[in-house]
Amino acid sequence: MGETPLTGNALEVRGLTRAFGARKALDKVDFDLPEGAFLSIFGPNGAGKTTLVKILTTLLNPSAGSVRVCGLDVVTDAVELRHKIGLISHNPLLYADLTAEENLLFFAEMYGIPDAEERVRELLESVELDHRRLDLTRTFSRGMLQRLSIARALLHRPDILFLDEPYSGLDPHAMDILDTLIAQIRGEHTFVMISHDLSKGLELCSHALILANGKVVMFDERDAIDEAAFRETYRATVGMGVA
Amino acid sequence: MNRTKIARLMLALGGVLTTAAFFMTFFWANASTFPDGRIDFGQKIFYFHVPVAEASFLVFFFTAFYGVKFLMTKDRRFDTRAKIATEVTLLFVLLTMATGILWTKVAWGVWWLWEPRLTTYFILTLLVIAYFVLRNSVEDEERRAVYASAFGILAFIDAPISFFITRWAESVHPVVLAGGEGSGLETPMLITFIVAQVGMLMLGYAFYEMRLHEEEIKERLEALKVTVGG
Amino acid sequence: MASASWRQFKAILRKDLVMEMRTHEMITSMGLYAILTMVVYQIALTEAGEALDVRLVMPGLIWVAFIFMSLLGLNRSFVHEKDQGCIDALLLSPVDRPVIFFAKFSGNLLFLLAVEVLSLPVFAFLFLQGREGISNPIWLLGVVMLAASVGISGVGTLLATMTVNTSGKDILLAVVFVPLMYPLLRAAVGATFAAVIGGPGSIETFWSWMAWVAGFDVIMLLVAFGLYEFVIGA
Amino acid sequence: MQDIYSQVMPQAPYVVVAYGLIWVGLIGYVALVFSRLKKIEKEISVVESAVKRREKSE
Repeated sequence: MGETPLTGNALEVRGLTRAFGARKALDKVDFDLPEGAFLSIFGPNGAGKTTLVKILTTLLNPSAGSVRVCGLDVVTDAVELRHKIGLISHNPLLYADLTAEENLLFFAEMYGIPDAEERVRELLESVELDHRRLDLTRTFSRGMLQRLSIARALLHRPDILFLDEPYSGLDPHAMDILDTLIAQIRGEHTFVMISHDLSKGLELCSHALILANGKVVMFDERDAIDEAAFRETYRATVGMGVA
Repeated sequence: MNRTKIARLMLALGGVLTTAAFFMTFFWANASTFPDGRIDFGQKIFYFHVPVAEASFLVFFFTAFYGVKFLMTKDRRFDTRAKIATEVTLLFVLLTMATGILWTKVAWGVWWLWEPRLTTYFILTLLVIAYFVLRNSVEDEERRAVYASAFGILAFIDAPISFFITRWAESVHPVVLAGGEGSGLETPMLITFIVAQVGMLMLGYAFYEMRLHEEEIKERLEALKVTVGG
Repeated sequence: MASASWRQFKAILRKDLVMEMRTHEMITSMGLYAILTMVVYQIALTEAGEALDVRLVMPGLIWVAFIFMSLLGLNRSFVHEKDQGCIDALLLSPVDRPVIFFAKFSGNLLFLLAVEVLSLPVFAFLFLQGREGISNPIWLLGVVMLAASVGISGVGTLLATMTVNTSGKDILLAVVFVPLMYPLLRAAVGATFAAVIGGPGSIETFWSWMAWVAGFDVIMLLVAFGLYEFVIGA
Repeated sequence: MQDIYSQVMPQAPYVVVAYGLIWVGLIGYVALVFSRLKKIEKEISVVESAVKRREKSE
C-alpha cells in the first residue's frame, strides 16, 4: 500500500522502557514483527498492554529505547507515521452528534484523503451501513458503531491496524460481523491486537506475546506455540501482582 | 559536604539570622515616626513582612522554572521540585498575608483594603492554592505532573504583576525599597531588614532541601516496595 | 504542510459548529445562564432603587456574567471530545497539536462572542431604560468584548483541556481559571467603564486599559499555545 | 517614657501577633517536616532490612 522502506519488519521494538519515577509501565521490551503478521498481545490488567499500543501509535513517547513502526521512528517521524496506522478500539472514537457520513468525512479531512466522498461511500457500503449514513451515530447500536469505527480506521488505507480489545461489549452477532470484516482485510494489513480472550486471540494470530509487569514473558510464532503450555504461562502471569 | 548537611547548616544559620533580626528590630533599629512625631511602632512588622513576601516571589519562580524543566525532560524529579517549591511558596504567602493584614489594620485602620498590591497578592494566594487543588484532582501521576507544570508557569505570570503593581498603578501600598523621594531607610533599619531578608531566604532554601530530602526518601521507599513486590 | 493544517483547522471548527447547531448545548446553557444572572442582579440591586446609577456598576456586572458564562461553555467544549474517546482519534490523525488548539479556541471564541452580543442588548433593555445611555461610541464596547474574549477563550481552552481529565472538573475549572483571569478582567472592566461613563479623557483611559488587555492577550496566548502540545498529549 | 508607652501600646498587640504568627508558622513547618522525616526514615529502614533478609534467604 504505502511506500514503506522494505525492512521486512512492521514493528521493531528495542529496549523499550516507559517509566515515571520508580514505576515502570514497560521494562526493556524487545521484539520484531514481520509485515503482514497478526500479533496478539495478552496480559493481566496493568501489564502495560495499553501503554505499549499507545507508544506504537505515537500517542505516548518512550522513556528509553527505540521503536520503529513500518520503518518509521515513533518519535521523530510521528506525523508521517500517523498516515500509516489505524486504530480500532473498544471505544468507538466517533462523534455521537454527527451522522455516520459526517464522521467519516471529518476524519477524511484530517487525513487529507483525495476524493473523500467517493471513499466514504465505498467504505460505508463495505461495512453495510450505507442505508444509515444520514443518521446520527448516537442512534446506532454497539455493533453498528463498531462497524463504523472499522470504516474510520480504514479510511486512509493504513499499513498497520491496531485493535484494542475490539470484541469487548459486542453481542455474538456483531462479533461474527467483526470476524468477517477482519478476515476480508487480513491479507492487506499487519495487525496488532490487545485481547483478554485467549481463545479468540490465539485463533486469529500469527504471533503471540504475553506481557506482565511491563516485561515480555513470552513472544513466539503461533505455530511454535503449544496451546496448553501457553495457557499455563498466561494463567501464571495473572497471579503476578499488579505493580 | 552533601546537600543534606548544607541544608541543616542553612537552617541553623537562617534561624540565627532571623532571630538576630528579630532582636535588632526591637532593640536597635531606629523607631520610625509619623510626620507629626509620634512613634510608628506598627512599622516593626515591616522587617519580617517584606522579607517573607520577597522570598515568596523568589521561591514561586522555581515553581515555573522546574515546571519548564519538567515539560522539557519529563523527568519526575523536576515535578517533585516544582511541587516542593510551591509548597514553600504557600507557607510564605500565608505568612505574608497574615502579617500584611495586621499591618494594614495598624497603618490604615482597616483589616483589608482592595488596593492593587493587596488584591494581586490575594490573587497570587488563590493561584498557589489552586495549584494544589489541581494536583489533587488528577489521578494519573504523569498527567498530574504535566498539568501542574503548565499551571505553575501560567500562574507565575501573575507574580511579577503583583510585584511591580505598586510601581505601575496608583497604590497606597508603600514602596520602601524602590528609591525615589521620601523612601529609603536609615542604616540600622536597612541592616536589620537585610539580615532578616537573608535569613528568610536561607530558611526558604533549607525548607526546600528538607522537603526534597523527604520526597527522595519516599521515592526510594516506593522503588524498594516495587522490587520487593515484584 | 501549511495548507494541510488550514484544511484540518477548518474541519475541526466546522465539526464543532455543526454539532453545536444540532444540539444547541453551549449556546442555550450560556444564554440561559446570562438571563438568570440578570434576574439575580435585579434582586441584588433592587433595594438600592433609583438612588443607584446602574451605569456605575454595569461594566462590572456584565463581566461577571460573561466570565461565569464562559466557564459553562468551556466546560462543555471538551466533553464530546472525551465522551467516546474521540480525542484519541483526533490525536492519532496526522495533525499538528497547535492546529487543534487554534480550532478549539476559535470555536469557543465564536460561541462566547455570540452569547455576549445577544445578552448585551437584553441587559441594556432591562437595566438602562430611562437612564442615560452609553456615553462614548458603542463600537468601543465591541472592541473590549472582542479583545477580552480572545484572552478568555485562549487560556480557557488550555485549562478546559486539562480539567476535562480531572475529577470534579466543573468546579476545578473555576478554581484555576478565575484567578488567572484577574488581570484581564480588571482591565476589561476598566475599559468598559471608560466607554460607558465617558467624560473628558475617557477615551485615553479606555485605550490605556485596552493596552493591558492586549498585552495580557499576547502573553497568555503565546504561553497557552506553547503549553498546549504538552497538555493535550498527557 | 510614659509618653512613648502611650504611643506604642495601642499598636503593640498587632505587632506581637504578627511576630507570633511568623514564628509559629516557621517553627511549626520545620517541626512538621522533621517529624515526617523521622517516621519515613524508620519505615525505610524496616523495608530495607526486609529486603536484605530476603536476599540472604534466596
